[in-house]
Amino acid sequence: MVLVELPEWAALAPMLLLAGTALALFVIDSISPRSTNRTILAGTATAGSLAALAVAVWFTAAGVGAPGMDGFGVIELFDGQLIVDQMALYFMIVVAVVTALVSVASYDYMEGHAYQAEYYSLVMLAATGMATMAAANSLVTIFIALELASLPSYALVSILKDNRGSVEAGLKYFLVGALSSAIFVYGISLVYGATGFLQLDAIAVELEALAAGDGGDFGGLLGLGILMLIGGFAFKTASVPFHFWAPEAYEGAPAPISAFLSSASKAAGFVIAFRVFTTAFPLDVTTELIGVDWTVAFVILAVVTMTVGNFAAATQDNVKRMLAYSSIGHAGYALIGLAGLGAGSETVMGAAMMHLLVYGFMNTGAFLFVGLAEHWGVGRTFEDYNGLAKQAPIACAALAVFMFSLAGIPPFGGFFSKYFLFTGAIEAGLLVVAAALVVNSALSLYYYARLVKAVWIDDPVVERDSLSQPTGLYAAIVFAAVMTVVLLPGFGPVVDTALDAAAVVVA
Amino acid sequence: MMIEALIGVALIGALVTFLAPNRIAGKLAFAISLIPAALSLWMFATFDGSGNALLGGELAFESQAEWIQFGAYAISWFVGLDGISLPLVVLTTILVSLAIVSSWTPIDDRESQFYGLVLFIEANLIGVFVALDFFLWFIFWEAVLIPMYLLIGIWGGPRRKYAAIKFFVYTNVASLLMFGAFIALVFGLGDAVTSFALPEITAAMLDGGPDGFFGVGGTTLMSAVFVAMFIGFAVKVPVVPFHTWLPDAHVEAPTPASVLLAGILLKMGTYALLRFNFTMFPTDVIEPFVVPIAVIAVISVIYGAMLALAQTDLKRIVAYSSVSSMGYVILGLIAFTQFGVGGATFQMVSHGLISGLMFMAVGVIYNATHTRMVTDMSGMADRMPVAVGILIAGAFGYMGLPLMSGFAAEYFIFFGAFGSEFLEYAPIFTALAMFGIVVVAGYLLFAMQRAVFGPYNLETDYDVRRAPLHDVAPMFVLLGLIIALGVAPDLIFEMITDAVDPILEGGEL
Amino acid sequence: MTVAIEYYVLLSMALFCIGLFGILTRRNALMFLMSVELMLNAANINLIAFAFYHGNLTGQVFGLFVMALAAAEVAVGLGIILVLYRNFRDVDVTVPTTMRW
Amino acid sequence: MEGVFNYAPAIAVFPLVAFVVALAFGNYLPKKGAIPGIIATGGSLLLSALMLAAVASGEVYHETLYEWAIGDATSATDVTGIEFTFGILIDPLAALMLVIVSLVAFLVHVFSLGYMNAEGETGLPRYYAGLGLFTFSMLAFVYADNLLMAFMFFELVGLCSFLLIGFWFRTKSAPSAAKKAFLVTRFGDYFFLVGVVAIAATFGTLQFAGDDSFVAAAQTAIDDGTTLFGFDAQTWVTITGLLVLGGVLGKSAQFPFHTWLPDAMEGPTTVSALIHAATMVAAGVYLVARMFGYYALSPTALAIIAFVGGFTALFAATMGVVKDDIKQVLAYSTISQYGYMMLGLGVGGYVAGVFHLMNHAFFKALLFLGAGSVIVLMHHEQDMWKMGGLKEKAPVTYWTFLAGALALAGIIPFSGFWSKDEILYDAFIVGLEEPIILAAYAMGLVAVFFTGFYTFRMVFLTFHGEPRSDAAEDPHPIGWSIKAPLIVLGVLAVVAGAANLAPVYKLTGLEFTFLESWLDGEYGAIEGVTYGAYAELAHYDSGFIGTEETTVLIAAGLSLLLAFSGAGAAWKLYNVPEPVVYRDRLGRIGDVVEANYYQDEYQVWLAEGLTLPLSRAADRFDQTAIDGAVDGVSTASLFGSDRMKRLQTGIVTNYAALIVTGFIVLLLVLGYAGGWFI
Repeated sequence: MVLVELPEWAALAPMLLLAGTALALFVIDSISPRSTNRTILAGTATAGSLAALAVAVWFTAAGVGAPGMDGFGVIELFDGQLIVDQMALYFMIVVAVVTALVSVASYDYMEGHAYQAEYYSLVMLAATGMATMAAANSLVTIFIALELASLPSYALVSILKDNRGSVEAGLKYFLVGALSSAIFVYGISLVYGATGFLQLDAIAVELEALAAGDGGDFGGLLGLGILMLIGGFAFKTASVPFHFWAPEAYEGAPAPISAFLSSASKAAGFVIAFRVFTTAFPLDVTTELIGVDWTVAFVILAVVTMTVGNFAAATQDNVKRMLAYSSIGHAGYALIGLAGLGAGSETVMGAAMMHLLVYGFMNTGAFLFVGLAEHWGVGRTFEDYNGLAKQAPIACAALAVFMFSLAGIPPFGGFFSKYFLFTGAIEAGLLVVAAALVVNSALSLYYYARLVKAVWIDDPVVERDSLSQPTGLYAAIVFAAVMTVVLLPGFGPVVDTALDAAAVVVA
Repeated sequence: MMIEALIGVALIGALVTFLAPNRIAGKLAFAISLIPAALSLWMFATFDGSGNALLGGELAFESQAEWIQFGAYAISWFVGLDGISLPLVVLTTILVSLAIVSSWTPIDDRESQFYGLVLFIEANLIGVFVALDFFLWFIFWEAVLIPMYLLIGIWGGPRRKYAAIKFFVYTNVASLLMFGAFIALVFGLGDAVTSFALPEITAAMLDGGPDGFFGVGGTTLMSAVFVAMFIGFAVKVPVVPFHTWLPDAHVEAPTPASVLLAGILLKMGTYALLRFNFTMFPTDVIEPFVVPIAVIAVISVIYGAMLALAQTDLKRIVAYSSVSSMGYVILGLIAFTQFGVGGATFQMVSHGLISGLMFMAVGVIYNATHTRMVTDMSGMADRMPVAVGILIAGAFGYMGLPLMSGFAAEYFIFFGAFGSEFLEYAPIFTALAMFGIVVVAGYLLFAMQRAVFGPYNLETDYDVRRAPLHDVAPMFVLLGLIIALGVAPDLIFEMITDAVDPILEGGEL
Repeated sequence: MTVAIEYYVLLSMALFCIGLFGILTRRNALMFLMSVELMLNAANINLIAFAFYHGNLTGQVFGLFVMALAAAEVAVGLGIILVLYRNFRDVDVTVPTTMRW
Repeated sequence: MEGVFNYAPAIAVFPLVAFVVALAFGNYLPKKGAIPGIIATGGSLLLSALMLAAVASGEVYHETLYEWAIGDATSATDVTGIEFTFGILIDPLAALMLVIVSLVAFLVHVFSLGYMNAEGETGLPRYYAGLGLFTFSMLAFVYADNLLMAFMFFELVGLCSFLLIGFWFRTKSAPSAAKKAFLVTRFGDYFFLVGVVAIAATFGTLQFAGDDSFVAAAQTAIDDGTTLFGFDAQTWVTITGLLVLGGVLGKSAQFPFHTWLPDAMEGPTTVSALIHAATMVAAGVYLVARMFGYYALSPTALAIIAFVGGFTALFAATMGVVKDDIKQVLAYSTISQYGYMMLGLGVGGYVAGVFHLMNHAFFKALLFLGAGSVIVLMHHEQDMWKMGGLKEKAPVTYWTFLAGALALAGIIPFSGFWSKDEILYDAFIVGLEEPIILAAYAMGLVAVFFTGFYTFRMVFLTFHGEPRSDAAEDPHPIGWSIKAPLIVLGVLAVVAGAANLAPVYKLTGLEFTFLESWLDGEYGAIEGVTYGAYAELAHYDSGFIGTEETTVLIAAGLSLLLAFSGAGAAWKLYNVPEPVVYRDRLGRIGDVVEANYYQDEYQVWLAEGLTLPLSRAADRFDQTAIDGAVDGVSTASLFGSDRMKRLQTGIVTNYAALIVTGFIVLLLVLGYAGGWFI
């Protein structure tokens, strides 16, 4: 295979492509400052993310990171600071897909805005950060990648500088983010204190040594450190109690950015959580050291998060805010992937990974629809959306697909991933979690159906002129919808990939 | 590949119609729907299956393909037909075609979307009846709800939004319960099964069942799952006290949606009860619940009929009467005899035809009068003799007039239930349930007397004319089918009993 | 003479708590930022102390990274506070409440 | 003659074809569907007559023609497998009834030409279609060879009755009457259907005749002392028999299901003649006769039949006395007469019951058609107080009507006398041993007086005296199509009694008992369904006063005496030029009778005063309690949601505080579990 001849660092190609695209955008910006040539800017960003996507898919298909006969093994770079395995590639795919969708959609959404080049380059930078998070294998790289993803995000959220909502959202996001990263870093320092290492594998080795020895004096310290790490992940994944930024940030940010944050950023948050907890803190030795099973924390978080998210979403009036809360709810679902690790089976984590992929399409699509509505200028509440289907049946059909898929109803992709989470929870013996999943799914039907009701069933409150059909937004939305549908019959490969990826990490 | 063609035509047709211009959507959808109808009739004619699909019977038009392997259990595309499902598939295709024709008059807004959804629902309904893999089945089962939700919500009556969301959430919650229970059951079976193929699961269930799960013993697990699934399906059927979504949904739904809702969607519930609860579970699991279920069945029959008696909205009357009729089906199923279960299946088809006819007839009257309240009109027979004539015929069919399919169905059920050894006090339960035939006559005749007879009067001041041909033609077709099945129930009853017999034998293992 | 590691940890924890206290009580965005800086530095104290304790340099290097990132964070933060002031004529973090519930 | 039975299905199919033709093409046909109807019923009559002749030549026909549904079901008597079939059973009883039905149907069709077509009614295709369908159903019912088939056509007959009573659907009263008729009979049919199901489930067969009939199976079960459904066989046969009897009481308008029949007079008079007098109402009684072997196994059931019959005979007759509407009088007399038949069958007088059934069919059809003729004469006026003096103006109507009246009143030697007397005689001799039968007999006997009274009250008020209205002064002319049927029936009313002159035989030994021989299978019959077989099964003790001859004389004398006194009383009161209303002299009793003993009131109360409020209460319960619970879940969830979202206060400092709180809670939980604080 061709790949054999490539140098090892080439395994990072998806990430590098994203970074390169960001730099290219800076170059374009410096050649032609204040450029508003949307075609070039959005085109570059899209091309870059698609290239990253293509490479990641190619690598996955070629077996990069897959152990065994056909694979090329897990590639470790820079002394294990970065790692490229199937999970890394999987999440790079998720990030790249979402980035591509967001870039395409922004073509129309950002029409007439200043600072377009900055916008796209910030998106690409954040994407780079997220891709790096997927590959990060040390607490150092994790923290840096996390910040690389976060800092552009803060700026992106508040990029509508004259929009009070956007600014307020940026502020809240930033403040909560700063607090969380402080807690996260402090957690890192404690873990470092307890073990003396920051590289994940090394931490695991040290922990095993400690457990085999007298156990060390730092049980509590380590425990607190782990808990603080969880806080950092919880922030990134918008899980309770670090979710408070999410409703406002998603509501206030430009819709494509909301899509970006709620899908890609969340996925990236999960990948580091998966990696850290599977690699650095093997369940048995950690339990021995800190006296408590860390999955308990995730069980609690999962249940509380999905409940808070779904309940709060049920009575929202603002569509974007409803989606924001639903995003919190979905974070709760994905947390099952960690909560269920106690059973020692990779399936539940694989299920969470699948969910994040499907979620990447359906949730991005949903937020992009909101973007479309903002583009049309129809308003933000459910009422404002009333009767949109009369003027834009295709987009609204896509929205219906997203909503039902988010609700986990067949025949859409969201059904399968949710089901796999459900079985995963049951297999892991987490009946409470499974029950909470069911109850929350039932509740979520109500508010998702409510949005479908608004666009399809209700009559418009005010008369509207005919609505435009912006190419970029439409293309992104329709593509996301098609993928959401196709992921039902075509779920087989996703299952295989995700399970393989999870198996490697968990093993 | 026949089944794939059946579903595929409907799905592609749905997409094509959705994108077609409103002007031609109705005719186009009808033309497309004729293809599955013809196909299914051809399948009916060439049907060569035998036995029960879940109990190792010879399947007709079987096809199977791997799909997803997750955890210990494979999910596959697995479809096939037996004597129970084929009549229901034919019912579906025919009723959909007729429902489309009956929509030409009332639907005058967003036609292409409407007909697209109708075809989409057809694809899924067929899927429900042909799927033999639990997952595949569940996907179709749930996918039915979405188009129906929209059909009710968009083209429905004044309270359509409430009705639609109630229907959607209520039935979905029930599905979740059922789904969760079934998954628990499969997990409880452990290594005994390797896939979600229903025949495999059935075999494992009858061959000892689950060992237990989460510290719950096998028998307890089965009982719990049985109850949970019963409730899940009971909502769909619906059975008292889970029926309250039905009248709302029916009343608000546009005529064709009501036709499909009553005609086929309710049958999904009873079909599932038959396929799951009464085929998979060994009799000793069912035994403790026999009398309670029979009580529920009798209550459904009588209480549903009483509720119908109190209504003045024609559609509401028919809606509650569906609750009542479905009670018979439950009684037939729980009787666990050839005539009971076979009659219940027969009743599914029969009630599909009759309630479809009734809703169409009520719809035609509504098209002309813009009211369904029996208090608002009288003497409609004067202005719409043909439509009213068919309404009366349908009403008598509903009452179980001999030589119409309703009688055959009810008679089979009563006969099967009366001599049931499985059900204690069977004669008493049967006799009580049979009293429904008096009440049904009561409320239908009261409504007829007020609405269609007497001196002509209409509160809504519309100019009532004879219904156009395409409004009454579908009803004639239905009436013909109803009479055909009433005169010659063996057209399908033979096929049904062939598939039912293994259940009764399997249950005696 | 070496100071026992526990004291460093206590110091850093105290610093952390002071920073946290600041976040909870201060309404001025700049004070908020400063408090975050305090918390980050608490982590830095830990890192350096433990680096010394464990005898490797990882912690110290990471401390440098943290400082750099803290600076970057402040830069972004200040930018946001600037637009905040432009929009709300105030740097009180409790003022922007247009979005809630 | 044997080949003739191959055409037996055509007897029923002809009218069915007429139904289809009338419905589909009636509007385009010259007489709007009458012609096909007449041809079809004529054909049926002809074929029925052939059947009669074939049976007379000693042949019978019992053939299963069509399998409706077959299946495996083990009956309580361990018969495996069951077949629900359509078959034809033509034995003496069925052949006789076929002729009666097709004859009356044919005559009514002809009569309709004058009554409906000539009067310019609209909707005639519907009318003729209804008649056709009715004739089809009734004929199929008559020669049904099993109980299920009988039930099915029994029900269809009810449907036709509904459709035809409600023929004038634009009025308020006709649809109401139609509904009532169907509902009340349906109520009876409910029991019937339970009975059918029970018998099928018990014996695994529903055949009327033959070795595999349920009658034979029941006898075997009783002989073997089998326990069926927790009862001994005898009791179970009684229970099932009584269940079937429910349908009989409904259709034959016996107490307490008689209330629909007077209302049914809202239909065209021809319909009343055909359906509500001569044939459909007879279906109930016919059914008892058809499965008499089964009832014969249960003395209890027979006694109940007899008592109900006797009671109804009297009960209805008293109500007939006070009616002013000519059709109402006839309606109550119909109820009363069917009471007699029930009485006859109940006391084991199988021949007497069937005999009266036959006679009644003729004379009551005659009376109704006569009444129809009168109504045409009177320009659709039905109140007898507005008639009078029609005797001279319409001699054909008068004389035929009079023949019918004499038969109805049971005046010797008209047909009604012979059959009614035979019934009373049979009841009398059994009653001498069985007190309860004696009571039934007594009621039947008293009813004779009332019968005579109301019959002649009707005759006198209608035809005698002075005309009391303009219409009566100047009656509408009537055509041949009305007169011809009247004449045919009039002749039959006079002579039909000759079929079975039982008293003559008993007194003189002259063999004038053709019907008894006929039913006893002397010409041809199926084993087990003959009078002789029944007589063996039903062991009633009978007694005589003195010798048999004296008993016959006493019985006949008594009934004749009462009939004459009734007629005489009517003569005295009403055969005057200007009769007056005597109602007021009856006082409270009159009010009660006038109100039909409040039978309608309590039944209406059952429907509208009890069931309807109950259903409304159920509806309210459904809306509030059950649906309320459903909505309550949703309300509670949304309330919870509303609380939940208040967490998000919008103030970022609160968020920080909440984050820290949440974090600390988590820390405490885990720390406590992990023992970090120790």
